[in-house]
Amino acid sequence: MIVLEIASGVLLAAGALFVISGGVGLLRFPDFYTRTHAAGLTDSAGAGLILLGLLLQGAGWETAVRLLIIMLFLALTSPTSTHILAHAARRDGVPVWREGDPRR
Amino acid sequence: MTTFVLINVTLLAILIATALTISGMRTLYAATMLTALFSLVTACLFVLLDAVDVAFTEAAVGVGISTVLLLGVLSLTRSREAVTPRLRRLPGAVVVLFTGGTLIYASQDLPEFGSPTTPVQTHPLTDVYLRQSQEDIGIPNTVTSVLASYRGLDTLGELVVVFTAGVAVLALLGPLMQPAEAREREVLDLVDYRVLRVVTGMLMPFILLFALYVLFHGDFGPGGGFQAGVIFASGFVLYGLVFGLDRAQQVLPRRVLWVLIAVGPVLYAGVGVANMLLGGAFLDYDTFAPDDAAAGQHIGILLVESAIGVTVAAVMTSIFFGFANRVESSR
Amino acid sequence: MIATHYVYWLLFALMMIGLYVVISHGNMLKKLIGLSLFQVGVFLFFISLGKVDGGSAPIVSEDVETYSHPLPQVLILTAIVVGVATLAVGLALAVRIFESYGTVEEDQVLLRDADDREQDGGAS
Amino acid sequence: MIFAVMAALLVTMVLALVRAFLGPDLYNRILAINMFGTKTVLFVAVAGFLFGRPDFLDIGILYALVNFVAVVAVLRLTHHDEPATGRNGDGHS
Repeated sequence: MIVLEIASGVLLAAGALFVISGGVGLLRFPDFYTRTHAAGLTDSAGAGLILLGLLLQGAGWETAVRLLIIMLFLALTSPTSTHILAHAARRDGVPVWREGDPRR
Repeated sequence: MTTFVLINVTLLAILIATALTISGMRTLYAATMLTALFSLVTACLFVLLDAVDVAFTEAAVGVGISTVLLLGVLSLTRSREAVTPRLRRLPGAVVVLFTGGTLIYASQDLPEFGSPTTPVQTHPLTDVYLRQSQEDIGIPNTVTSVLASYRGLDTLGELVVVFTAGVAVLALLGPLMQPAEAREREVLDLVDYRVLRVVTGMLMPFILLFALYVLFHGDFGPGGGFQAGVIFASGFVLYGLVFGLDRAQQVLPRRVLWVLIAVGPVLYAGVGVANMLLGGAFLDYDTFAPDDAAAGQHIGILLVESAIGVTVAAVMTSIFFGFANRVESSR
Repeated sequence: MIATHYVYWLLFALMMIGLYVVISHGNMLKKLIGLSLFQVGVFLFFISLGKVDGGSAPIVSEDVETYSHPLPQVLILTAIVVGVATLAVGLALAVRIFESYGTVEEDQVLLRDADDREQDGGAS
Repeated sequence: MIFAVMAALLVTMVLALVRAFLGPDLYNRILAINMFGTKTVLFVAVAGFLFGRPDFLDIGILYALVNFVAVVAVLRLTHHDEPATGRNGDGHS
């Protein structure tokens, strides 16, 4: 059981790290497209790792099934939303940031 | 305990910061989006304050329905707010300062937050709802038993309000009130969004299944008729947004929706009348199974929750169709 | 006082922001947004009255002792759905007002009404 | 450990909030709100474990769903008839 707890702790810590770094990226990156990258990171890696970590906490199969459903749902919807967002932004002519441009 | 206070204060601070930003924003699209964010924070606070059923409803209503309606109306009207003259803002500030001062003065008499000895917690009714309901009604989710059984008449009233609001919106925006110069509909170019269509198509059955699960699992966990109805509606809203309104209306024709809006209150009141015919009081579900009160309650609650679900789903969907039809015909 | 009443005060602040938007802004859609801010303040106030320290959601389970009160939750649950229904009616009215006046600013609507009345008075 | 995750989530929420306030255009705001939505899903899951009753994860599923609906709605209902980029004066008053 101790092994499970350590594994869960490691996963949660990694997830928290990803989540925070994604948040900082969303704030600090210079333009919309680079920020998409940061947001995508928290949504997939951060969320996935945290949910996996919670899964290993061992709280009965009902909870485990729900955690898996949430994971599946997020894995489907959040890349889709990021994709359509970037697509729509590109079509609307949101300019891409190049080295030396001012931050937007 | 400190954990709770820390999270609570952080979320409330986020909430107030969002509200201040919304009040200062003149681009209404941005304000609407922040309203969606505001709803998400509110729902988190509801979870923190143990109101899981309320959090369920708030998330579905605040993000799934209100945002869509507000955005639809914004695309019909002006999306920029005019500057309000400073003189015009003065009475508001005076009223707010006065009311706020009064509220804070009055808050001295409020019970301590979270204390187990407040009048709310020590009232005899608390024990009825939390302990005795287990024998009377026999379902773990006391929110559902209070909603559908102890305060069933009250909920019937709420349902009639929702019904009336649906009829009012249909009267204001419905097909009978289409603007005369309705232009030909423009087919939206959704070709670019193939990923979106595929994913939505995959999700739709699960959304509807989830709504049914919420409806029937409301006795044991967070959920019930109101929540299920709103989830159904947001599923159809998603479908209408992605696949176009025409296709959504083929799946769910307007006339069917109109009938469904009326089905709910009729079924709900019908349950009450049936109870009276069986020799009990209005909405006294015990009469459904005279030997086993809990079984009777179970049948009654299930019927009533389904009635709520049908009407709420139909009202929300037809309100969305009402607004979205305008959006399409005004292009 | 601070330790026990801070939630109420923060929620009052929230309500007052909403009330200010409702009274001071002339745009009807902004008023409706302000109304929903105020509404949320009231909802949270009700719910926080039912909360108990260390309590849990009022879904009875064997290994839980203290529960928060279910009644405020029931009232607010229905109030939220009714709230969105009334918001929809308000929005529908705003759309109709825009269609007949070409604006959703309160001042301009009143101005046009006054103009119309003047013209009627001059004609008769 | 769970407490640390909760703290990280709250910090990230504040960061996303600042981005949603600053904009500068519609897309940045939606992106921030979308990310905020994912954080609320995680918040519900983590709060369940933190306060010892992880049975209410249904709420998390719903949050993930409505978050998606909101993003689709914003894209579908705004970018056809409104200038959505910052160049046309979107942003703070």
